[in-house]
Parts: sequence; C-alpha cells; structure tokens
Amino acid sequence: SSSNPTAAPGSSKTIKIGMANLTLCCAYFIGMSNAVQDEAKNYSNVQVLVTDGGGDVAKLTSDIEDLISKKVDGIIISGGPIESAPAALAALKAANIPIVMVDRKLKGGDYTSWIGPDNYAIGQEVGDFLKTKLNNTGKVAVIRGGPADNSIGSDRTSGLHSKLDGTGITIVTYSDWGSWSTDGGKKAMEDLLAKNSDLSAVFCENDSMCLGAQSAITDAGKTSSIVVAAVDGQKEALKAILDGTNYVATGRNDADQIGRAGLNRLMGILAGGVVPHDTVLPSPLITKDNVVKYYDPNSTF
Amino acid sequence: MNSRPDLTGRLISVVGRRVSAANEDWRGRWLSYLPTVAFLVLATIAAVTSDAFLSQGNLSNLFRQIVTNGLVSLGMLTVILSAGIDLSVGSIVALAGIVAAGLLNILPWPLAIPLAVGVAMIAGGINGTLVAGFRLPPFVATLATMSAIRGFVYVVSETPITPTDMTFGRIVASSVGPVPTPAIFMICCFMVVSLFLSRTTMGRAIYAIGGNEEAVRLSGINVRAHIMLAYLISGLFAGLAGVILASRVGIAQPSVGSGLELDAIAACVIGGASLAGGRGSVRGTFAGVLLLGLISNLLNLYNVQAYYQQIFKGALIVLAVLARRREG
Amino acid sequence: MNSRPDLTGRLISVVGRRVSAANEDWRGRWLSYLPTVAFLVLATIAAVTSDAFLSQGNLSNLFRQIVTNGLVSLGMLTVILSAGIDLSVGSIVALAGIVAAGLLNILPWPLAIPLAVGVAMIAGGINGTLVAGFRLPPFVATLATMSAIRGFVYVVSETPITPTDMTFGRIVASSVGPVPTPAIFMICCFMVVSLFLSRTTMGRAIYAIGGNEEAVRLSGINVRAHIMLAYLISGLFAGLAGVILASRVGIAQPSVGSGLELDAIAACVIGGASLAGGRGSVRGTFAGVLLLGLISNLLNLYNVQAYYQQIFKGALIVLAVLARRREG
Amino acid sequence: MSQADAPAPVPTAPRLEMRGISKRYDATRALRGVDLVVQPGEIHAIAGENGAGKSTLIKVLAGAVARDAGTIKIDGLETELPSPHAAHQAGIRVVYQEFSLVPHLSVAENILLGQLPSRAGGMWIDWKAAARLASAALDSLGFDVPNVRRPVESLPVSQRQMVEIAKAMLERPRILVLDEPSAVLSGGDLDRLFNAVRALRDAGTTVLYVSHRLDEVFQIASRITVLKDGGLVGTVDSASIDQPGLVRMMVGRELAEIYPARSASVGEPVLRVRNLSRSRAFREVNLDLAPGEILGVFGLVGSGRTDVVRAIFGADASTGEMTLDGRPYRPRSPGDALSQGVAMLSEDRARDGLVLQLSLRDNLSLASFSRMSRLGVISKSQQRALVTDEIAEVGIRAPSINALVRRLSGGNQQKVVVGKWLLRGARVLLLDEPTRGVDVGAKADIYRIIASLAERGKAILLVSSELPEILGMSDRILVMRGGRLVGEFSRHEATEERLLAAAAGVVEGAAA
Ligand SMILES: Nc1ncnc2c1ncn2[C@@H]1O[C@H](COP(=O)(O)OP(=O)(O)OP(=O)(O)O)[C@@H](O)[C@H]1O
Ligand SMILES: Nc1ncnc2c1ncn2[C@@H]1O[C@H](COP(=O)(O)OP(=O)(O)OP(=O)(O)O)[C@@H](O)[C@H]1O
Ligand SMILES: [Mg+2]
Ligand SMILES: [Mg+2]
Repeated sequence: SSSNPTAAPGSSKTIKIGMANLTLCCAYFIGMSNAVQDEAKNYSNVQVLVTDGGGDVAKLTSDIEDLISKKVDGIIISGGPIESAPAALAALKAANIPIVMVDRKLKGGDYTSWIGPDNYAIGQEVGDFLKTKLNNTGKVAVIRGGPADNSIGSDRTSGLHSKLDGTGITIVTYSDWGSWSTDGGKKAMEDLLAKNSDLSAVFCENDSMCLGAQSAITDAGKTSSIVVAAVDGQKEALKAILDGTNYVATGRNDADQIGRAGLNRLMGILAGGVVPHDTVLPSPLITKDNVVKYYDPNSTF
Repeated sequence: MNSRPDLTGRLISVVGRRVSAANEDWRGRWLSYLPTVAFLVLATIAAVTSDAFLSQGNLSNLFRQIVTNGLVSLGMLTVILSAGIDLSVGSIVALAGIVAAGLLNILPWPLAIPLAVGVAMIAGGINGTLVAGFRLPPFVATLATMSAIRGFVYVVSETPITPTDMTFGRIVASSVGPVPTPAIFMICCFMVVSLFLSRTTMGRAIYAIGGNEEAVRLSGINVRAHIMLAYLISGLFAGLAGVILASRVGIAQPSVGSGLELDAIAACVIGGASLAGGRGSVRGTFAGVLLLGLISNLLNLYNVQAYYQQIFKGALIVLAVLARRREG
Repeated sequence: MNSRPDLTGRLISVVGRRVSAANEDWRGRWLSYLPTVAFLVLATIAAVTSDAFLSQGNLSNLFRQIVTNGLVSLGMLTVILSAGIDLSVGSIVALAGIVAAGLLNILPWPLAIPLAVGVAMIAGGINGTLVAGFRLPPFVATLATMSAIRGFVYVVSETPITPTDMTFGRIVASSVGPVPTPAIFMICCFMVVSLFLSRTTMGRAIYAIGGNEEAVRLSGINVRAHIMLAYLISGLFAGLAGVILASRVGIAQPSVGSGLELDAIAACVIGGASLAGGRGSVRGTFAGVLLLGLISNLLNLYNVQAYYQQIFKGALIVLAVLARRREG
Repeated sequence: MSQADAPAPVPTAPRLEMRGISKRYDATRALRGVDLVVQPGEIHAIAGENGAGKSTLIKVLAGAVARDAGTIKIDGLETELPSPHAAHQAGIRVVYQEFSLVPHLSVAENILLGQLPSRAGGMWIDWKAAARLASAALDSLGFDVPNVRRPVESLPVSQRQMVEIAKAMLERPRILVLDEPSAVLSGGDLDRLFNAVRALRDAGTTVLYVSHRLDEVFQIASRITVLKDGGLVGTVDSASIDQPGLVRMMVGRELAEIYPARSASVGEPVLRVRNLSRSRAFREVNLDLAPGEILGVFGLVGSGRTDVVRAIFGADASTGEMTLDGRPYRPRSPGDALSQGVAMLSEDRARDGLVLQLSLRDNLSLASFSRMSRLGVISKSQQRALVTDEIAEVGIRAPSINALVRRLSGGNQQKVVVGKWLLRGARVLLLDEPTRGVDVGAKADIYRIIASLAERGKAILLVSSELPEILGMSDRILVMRGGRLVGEFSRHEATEERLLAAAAGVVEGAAA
C-alpha cells in the first residue's frame, strides 16, 4: 500500500509536516490521520505533527497557527464535518505553506491540492442500488448524522434523493440526528420502527449509524424484511456484508487510501512537482459481490 | 386504552410530589403540580393523537433508551448528595465499554463484565482520591479525569471493538414480557440505591455530608471515606451503563458517552437535587430521567424536526420545573 | 532569554496567591505554591527545550487562543459569584456569531456588531428571567436555554455564514506590536470587570448574594435585579466572544462553541471560585484561563499525540490545583 | 482577689488537665499557654470577653482544631485528640457556639448523627427506634420539640439549640462542653437544661460551661476559669467571688451599672400595628411604638416574637393593618420597609445576618451602600472611614477591616450584625435578640448606644429572651405566648416573676 518514496528536497534535513485534524473523535478520521503517519514512515526524513481540534474550528485555527509557528514545511488538513476555516487558510497562505486537504474541501480560502470523495456521487450509487434491490417500490428510512452545516452528510442524502424521488419508493427521514455513532443510529432506528411498520430499507449517512440501525432491526426481528445500506466502508460493515446479513451495501469512502494519497500528494508538492488541484477518489459501491476484495480484518477502520 | 396514560401520569407525578415538598404556601403547592399536569396533558394528547405512542414497541423503546441515563444518574445523584459532581461519567462509560468488549474476546462474559465494571470503579476511585484525599474541588478533579480517562480509552483502542461473544449482548437485548431486561435491571438498581440512601448509615452519612460536612466531621464520622464511597458508586453505575450500552449496540466505541454528564446532572436537578449537596431523592431522579426520556420520545413521535426539537426540549424542561424554587 | 519565563511565571503565580489565601496552615501554604512551581518549571523547560515556545509567533498565538475562553469566563465568573451557573454560553457564542455575520451583509460593522451583542444579551436576559424571576435552578434553566438557543441558531441559519464585510475581521486579526488586538480587548475587559466586582455596589451585592442570599435580601437589596444583572453580563461577554470568534475564523457556524461552558467553569474554579457562590476572583480566573491555554499550547509544542494530550491535560489540571482545598 | 488554685488535693487524677495550650491563627494568638484543670463531677465555667479564646480552647479539646503546643490528660492519661473522631471516642461531647447541624435532615437524624440505631446486623437503620430515641432524648431534657421528623432548617433557633444539646447529651458523656447554650434559651428551658446538667454531674460527668450571662455562671458552676486575650487570668471558686469581681477579672477594670439611666419622653406612636396575623405563626397582634420609646417584647421560645418582627419588616407575608406616621404601611419586601425607615436585626446571625465568607468591610456596608457610593461606585475612603468608626463604636475585635467574618469569634460576629444596622440607621429599629453571645463589656456599650438612639427619637422594638436585658432596657414590655400578645407591663410594674408567669401562661400574670 505504499508508494515509491520520492526523493525529498534536501533529504539531509528533516521535513516537518502538520496533520491538522478538526476532530479525532471517530474511527474514520482516526484512520485517515493514522494513514498519513504510517505513509510518512516510507520517507526517512519526514516528521508528522498531529493535532486534534476536538471538533472546534477555533481550536483547529489555533492548532494551525501553532503548526505555523513550529515552521512546518507543509500541512494536511482533515476538516471533518465543517464547511470552511478561512482564517486558518489565510494564515497558511500568508506563511506560504502548501496545503493539502484530505476528505473535506474547505471553502473560503486557497489551497494547493485536494483529495477526497464525491459524496453526492456516493449517495447516487447507493440510491441506484436500492432502487434495483427494492424493485422501485417500498419505504426507505433515512438516518442523518448531524446538523446541515455539514455538507458531507447532506450531499450523500441528496444523492440518494436524486435517484429515489419520483420513483415508486417513498422516503421517511428521521426527525432527529443519529450523531454519526452506533448508539445514535440504534436509538434512531428504534424510534423509526415504533412508528413505521412497513419499512423495506434504511439508508444512513455513515456506516457507524447503520451498524446500530441493523442491531435495532435484529432486536425487532425484522432482518428478513428490512435491508440497510450506508457509506464509508467501515470494517464492521464490510464484515456484515461479507456474512450475507441484511447489510447489503456501502459506498466505499476509504479513509486509509485518502490519507496515504494526501501525504504522497504533499510530498510531491514539496519536491516541486506539478500536481492536480482537485482529485476525486473513486468510491466504488461495495456489495456482497465484491466485498472480499475490500475486507481486511486487520485494518484500523 | 385508558389505563396506559395513567401509568405514565403516575410515574410523572412523582416529580410533582417531590416538588411540592419544597414549597410551603398554597400557591407554591399549586404551581408545583404544573409539571405533572403539563405532562399528563402531554402524555394524554400523545396517546390520543399518536397511535404509536402507546404501542408496546414505543413504550419498550422509551424504557430501553433511558437505561444509560438512568444508571449514570443514580451514581451522579449519590455524588451530588455529597456536595460533589462527577463530570467524568461519560468517559467512564466509554472506558467500561471498551474494556468489556476487549475482555469478551478473551474471557467468558461472567468474568469479563465484572472486570470491566471493576475498571470503571477504579476510575471512580481515582476521582474519590482526588476529591476526598487531595481535597480538589470536585468540578476540577472530575473535569481533569474526564479528559484523562477519555484519552486513556483512545490509547487502549482508538477504533471500535466488536465483541465476539454475544451472550451478554443477547441478555441485554432480551425482554421479560414487554419490559426490556436492562430496564428491569435499572429499576432494581433504583430500588437498591433508594434503600441504600434512606436506610443505611452510609447512605445517611452521604446525605449529611452534603448538608454540612463540618457538622458530620464533628460528629466523629469519617467524611473522606464516605466521599470516596460516593465516587466509587458513581464509577460503578457508569461502568454498568457502559457495558450495557456497548452490548446494546453490539460494538464498543471509544467516543461514546460525551455529554452524558449534563443529562445525568439534569435528571438529578429536575428531580429536586441541589448542586449544593444534601438535597435530592432517588424517586425524583427517576422522574427526571423519565421526563427527559419522554420529552425526546414525544418529539420524535411527532416528527418534530431536529432544530425545533432542541427548542422544544428546552421549553419543556423549563415548563417541567417551572414551579421549582431556585436552590443555588 | 531569561526575562520571558519570569513573565509567564508571574502571571501564573497569581494562582498560587489565590490559592494560599484559602489555606490556613503552613503545610497548606507550602503546597499552594506547587502549581506555581510546577508551571514555572514547565514554562522554563519549555523555554529552554523548545525554540518555538518563546517565539513571538507562539506567544501571540497563546494570547489569541485564550480570548474566547477569557471573555466567556468573565461572564461565567459573575454568574458563579451569584451562586449561579450558565451552561448556555456556548450557544450564545454561536448565536452572536451567526447574527453578526448575517447583519454584516446588510449593515456596516459598527451597527452590526453591537446589535449582535445586544441579541446575546437578550439571551442572557432570558436566563436571568428564568433564574431570578421564575426561580428555576440555574443549572436546569441554562441547560434548557443551551438547548433552545442552539436550536434557534440552526433555525436562523443551518449553514455557515461568511460575512462579506471583512473590516471587523481585519481589526480582530490585527495586532498592536506583538500583542493581538483581541487579547488587548480581553485584558481591558478583565480590568473593567475587576473594578466592577470590587468597587461598585452592584458588584459587591453580587458577591454577597452568592454568599448568603437571605442576608442580602434582609439588608434591603433587590436580589432578583442583581441576579438578572449577572446573567446579562454573562450574555454580554458570550456575545463579545461570539462575534470575535466568528471574525477570527472568518466564518460564523451554527455549531460553534459547544463545550465552551465546561472550559469557562474550569477556568473560574481553577482560579479559586466556588460553585456554591460568593467566592472567586477576576485575577484567579485570569490565571485559570492562562493556565488552560498554556497547557494546551505546551502540549501542542511538544507534539504530544492527541490522546496523550488529553491524559496530560487532565494530569496537569490536577497538578495545578493540587493544593486547593475542596470547596463544594 | 483569691487566685485560688485547685481546692483540696483530690485522691484521683483530674478528669481533664490541659496544660500550656497555645494556638495561633496567622497573626492572631488565640491561646497562649492556657491551663485548665477540671475534676470529675464538676461543673466548670469558662468566662472571658469576646475573642478571649474560649471557643478555641473548646475546639482544641474537641479535636476540631490542632493546637500548636500543650498537653491534654484525661483521667491522668496523656491523650493526643488529633481529630473529632478521637475526641468522640474519648467520651467528649460538645455543643458548639455556632450550630453544627445538617439543615435538610430531620431532628431525629441530627440528634443521632453517627450513631443511628440499626437492625439486621447493623446494616439497616431502624427509623422507628431513631424517632423514639430522639424524642426520649429531648423529653428527658424537658425540651418541647414536637416533631422529630421535621427538618431542622424549619425550626426556630431556640429549638435548634435544643437539638444541639440533646445530641451532645444523648449518651452520658465523660466530658460535656456547652459553648453559649443559653444565648437563645429562656426561662423554663434554661431551668430544664440546668437540671439536666446537674443530673449528669451527679452521675459523674464533667461539664465545661461557657456563657456571657454571669448570673447563670454563678448559678451552675462551682469553679470559674477566666481567659483574657488568649491568656489565662486565673481559676476561682465561684463561692469566693462575686459578679463585679468576676467582671473585673474578665474586663480588667471596674464596670458600673451596665444598663444606662433613661428618661423616657415618649411622643405619639410612629408605628401602629393592628390585627397583624400570619397563619400558623401569630394572631391579631396589636401594638404601638413611639419615637424615643424602647418597647420590650418578652416570651418563651417559640412564642412567635421573631415572626412578628419579620412581618413588620416585610420579610414574611402577613395580614392586618399597619401605619407609619399615620400613613398606611404595607412593606412588600425588606427593601421597601428600609426605604420607609424601618430596619430589622435578625436573631440568627449566620442564617439571616452575615455573609460569612466576606470581609468585615463588606458585611458592615451591606445595608448602607448609599452612604458610601456615588453613581454606584463605592468610595473606598468613605467606606473605610464609616466602617472603622462603626467597628470602634460597637467594639469589634478584628485584625483588620478586611478580615473575613467567618474568622471572628461568635460575639464579635454578633457585633458586626449590630454595627451593620447602626451604620444603616432607621427611624424604627426592630432588634431581635441583639446581644446574643456578646460579652458584658460590649453589652453595656450596645445598651448605651440603643439608649442614645431612643434619646434621639428613634423608635425601638427590643425582642429578647434575657429577662434582665428586657427589664433593664424597656420603657414598656409586651409578653407573647403561643402567637398572641398576652400581657403588657410598664417599666415599674414589671418584675422577673410577673413576666415569666405571663409568658408561661400562669394565671396571675395575665394582664391583657
Ligand atoms: N478560623 C479562624 N481564623 C482566624 N482567626 C480565628 C479563627 N477562629 C478564631 N479566631 C480568632 O481567635 C480569637 C479567639 O476566638 P474564640 O472564638 O476562641 O473567642 P471566644 O472567647 O469564644 O469569643 P466569643 O465570646 O465571642 O465567642 C479571636 O480573635 C478570633 O478572631
Ligand atoms: N411547638 C412548636 N411547634 C411547631 N412549630 C413551632 C413550635 N414552636 C415554635 N415553632 C415555630 O417557630 C415559630 C415561632 O417562633 P419564633 O421564632 O417566632 O418565636 P420566638 O418567640 O422568637 O422564639 P425564639 O426564641 O425561638 O426565636 C413558628 O413559626 C413555628 O414555625
Ligand atoms: Mg466563642
Ligand atoms: Mg426569636
């Protein structure tokens, strides 16, 4: 999974790279941050400084300022669920430090390069899959992660809607948030089941929530009538797909791949290479047909 | 169909009773029934307008969903009674979950679960040592451990752990008739703690310490040992909540439980506890837990959109304790 | 190179002084210097081992970073002194930010910013009304508004707002010499509040209410009006923090500021405030804010990994207040 | 003056022998080498001015305060007493000057704190037995605290004092210490306390008794130890000294008549109260109060005096009519009453009077901000001047005006409350037990100040449980019983016997 180490500039000198995370709350972001650090081990002279903003943009901005004052040569930003951090980007620009964004493309500022998924397209893929699976009929419940100032989730749900609206399938959206977590997803599903006896599928904005939803469906004894599908490609979800449960699909959003690509992209920039501004990583839909290819019981995420 | 709202009403009226005790004059007493009345009305409307509310599925969901907050609140109440506070409960919930899930992969559950709860009690013991031994303000001590324990949980495992042995998970998922097993367990815990606090010398000492620590010290009682005990109990219940939560969702997440402390404190205070210590009751706390659960259940049943839910939740909390006097 | 750690040391030693006041015996007094000593040592080591620590960039970062918590803590202190608590500050920070950013797109900043702060004070007024008027326990009242205001912010704008007029943003980003303008503003606020609390009848009344509300009432002072004032002040500073924060990151987000309340309370309590009211100081709170900022700054400078940072942060908080007595 | 040492040599060791006890708080030397020797079965009084160190000495004995130097022997055995627990084990029980009760808990639980009766192998508390034991403890003292299940916070001070005493006497202690137990007890309750104390003595308990009411000291104690400024003045047989002699030992100078001579020139009533009632507290109270008058109100504990003055001050709601200067007077709050010139000093200083963790300066200023501020900003110099004068006027002993009130001795705390209201000033002053725990010298000063206020045309309502004080100060005396006014006496008619009879409801005294 490692790429060929590029000869880093002035390889006698240590290269300091900042890995600024908005949050290290959850497996997905942790996996991405770890992938960056792991990939950096392929270079002999790279030191990665990792920060955790604890979900707070102001802290992220501060962290980035700290990294600037530590004179990092380049920075990778994992913006988590936020939309933009203009001041941080401006400060980096002023300090003339190259920025690679991974996963989240922050608005309102300049960056050198971005590598990440197209969440809308992932939503569409899942939508197509469900449409076929359900034969154009039935009721799909949607469990959303959090408030709409996070466009990752919104994009996935919009993608789904774009494929299902106007078909024979109706959509019910859970009124509260699933909080991106397994316990949140389980509570949401329990509430949905109490009100809707006729669900045929559930879509969650991430795998963590759908693992909870799946467990609630199992508790309710409805595994045979309700299928679940989500996004991310979390290990536990892949295992469920592999085992042939009612977990039928997930749109792959590989934190590990994104993290590694991000580090290599930054190294390329530091080496003076010309790199694409935006790179969309393909996010194949994983179903029981192709899951063997992606399931790795030892992966972090 | 008419008997169900009565049950809910009776459960909620516990709040009313607690509240009324605090008031002296007639007007106060009348006002103190406001939350009860408001929620009776609310529950009745819910029962009439939403078929789903009285469905067995929904009521057993309600009970299933309050278990975590219920258990955590019990420990929190004990600490609050001693004039303390425990902000670290959320981190301890995560700790117990991760440890339990990890151990379940190498030990049978009757060993793994108690061990995980034991680890949670060690965390409680650290809080107790800081507060009773080093005399740190409880807010600061448990804020520090909230951070440190959370960090430790991530060091133990930064990714979720799925236990392979699901026996315990099945127990947690089971029901006795319509009532989920964990809810029965929780209710037993409430009864035990109620007896502990009202009928044992240790329980009374914890109450008394919260009321006037110096007086208790001058009466020759070992104040530190009892404060320590309160934090151990808080650790115990956070630990139980943690293993049950992890088993309930079938996966232990290191990030779980943040923000739980506020809900638990809210349940205690809504139920009449004073953060200054010495005042509060198990019954009241139960009513507080139920009320918070009911609010969120109703808002979801009515399909109130998330943002408005938050607004309503705030308004309903205010309504529910409107008659309560400020206690500092 | 030697003069710098002295400055930091002096600033931190404020904690030590506060702490020593609370202790009566010699042993207590000696212990009370532990945090000061610990942090002098820490700051010195930092200065020696990390070039970055004393760099102007880092020190001005440190100051820039404590502004939000500093301002919020000032309001929190006022409320805590009155034996209250304000959990809604984080939501008010978001409210003020969103309102300011929205207004900046239609009004010039000298109008938009005060209006946004005014809206924050209205939110503070609601807290005051619930606590002073309806006599709700402050914890419950502000927990309810924390939820309701957050929901309201999302209703106002569920997506972040980027203000078009960046004049105010430039002011916030500017520095006077090496010191960021917002930090200067914050320090002025500390001085004003310090004078307010120590030299005005209203300030003294707030202290006294926290110590013994009944004695103050029987002294003929309008207790409710003063409690209301405390919550208004908290709203004011949360509002100021909100507009400055939004301008600092260049965008107003409805989700910003959650968890701020715990940091602010921590700063007050580390600085010697008692949640039971009546005890606490502006100087101590400043030291608390600085301490928390320094801890996170140092941990970042040393590149301590995120999880270990949380563990260290907890340990350092404990160390810093080790000698402080438990105050309930 | 006979510096009589211990009387005839006793065969056994003294019950308690404290030698060279010293204690300092920062700059204050609270005790300097104090000796105290007490025999078994002796009632021994400790006397001295406010701040002399009496309570500190007691706290050292109780293990509540660590001494800096000195030895303690009990029954001849040297004892460390490092903690209250150790003192408890040694059979020492203390009634503290400042209450040490848990407010939210019931009377029974407070009395039995730390020794609640239990069943089933010591695990479960037997609440029935607890209530029985607590009632029995109160009954055996003859105290009337009707419902032992009520929380103590709902009791008046006097009953809280009874609870404290019952708690200390629960089991027959080896050494019983009473620090100002009588300050809020009156008449019959005091007699009952004395009887109980004597019975304990006869059964072998050693009793230490602290009081500023010197007549009591002579009534009950066989020997008296006098402290001054933390040092020992001496120990005397109470039979070998008289009251002026004791005062000389305490104060260091002669003290003439402590009640000032008064020439009452009473005008038209300023305050009229008609049919004032408050449910479950008092009914149909009528009274007139004139400028220049000191109107005493006497009654037994719980007779409702405190409730009446609180109602007049607007601290509690009530029904009935009141007029002030002929105009209707309906205070909505204490602030309202104050703005019309009515002030009240409340009996419970810790609960209603002081902000303990604030300074002397803040506490004295609290009711008088308008006199020391402009546009809400306090003038430090003005404040200092006013506060310093007041400290001198009522004779507060404190290291500085910034000293925390919490750290003052009980009597000095009381003087702070008095000073706070004197600084505020008012046309009508309602004084509820103003000299509780204040020493003789300071009492004389306070009486002089009250008299001069009356002289200057203030109207003063003086509630007191101390008969000599009522008799010595009042122009007219009202007696309350069971929430009603049951008697009125002019200064000349009033005698101790008649007031007590009226207060207790014995037929002879009822003159209303
Ligand atoms: N905790 C404390 N901190 C500082 N000084 C104290 C403390 N407690 C008592 N003092 C001081 O010690 C001295 C003796 O006080 P103590 O309470 O023993 O007097 P006392 O004889 O009991 O007076 P009173 O008759 O007023 O009750 C006083 O000057 C008092 O201010
Ligand atoms: N025997 C009793 N039973 C119940 N409550 C009582 C009793 N005695 C007193 N009280 C309470 O005390 C109050 C009356 O006491 P209050 O303090 O006004 O009387 P007081 O004459 O000032 O006596 P004290 O010397 O105790 O202050 C009533 O409001 C009542 O609640
Ligand atoms: Mg004393
Ligand atoms: Mg009275």
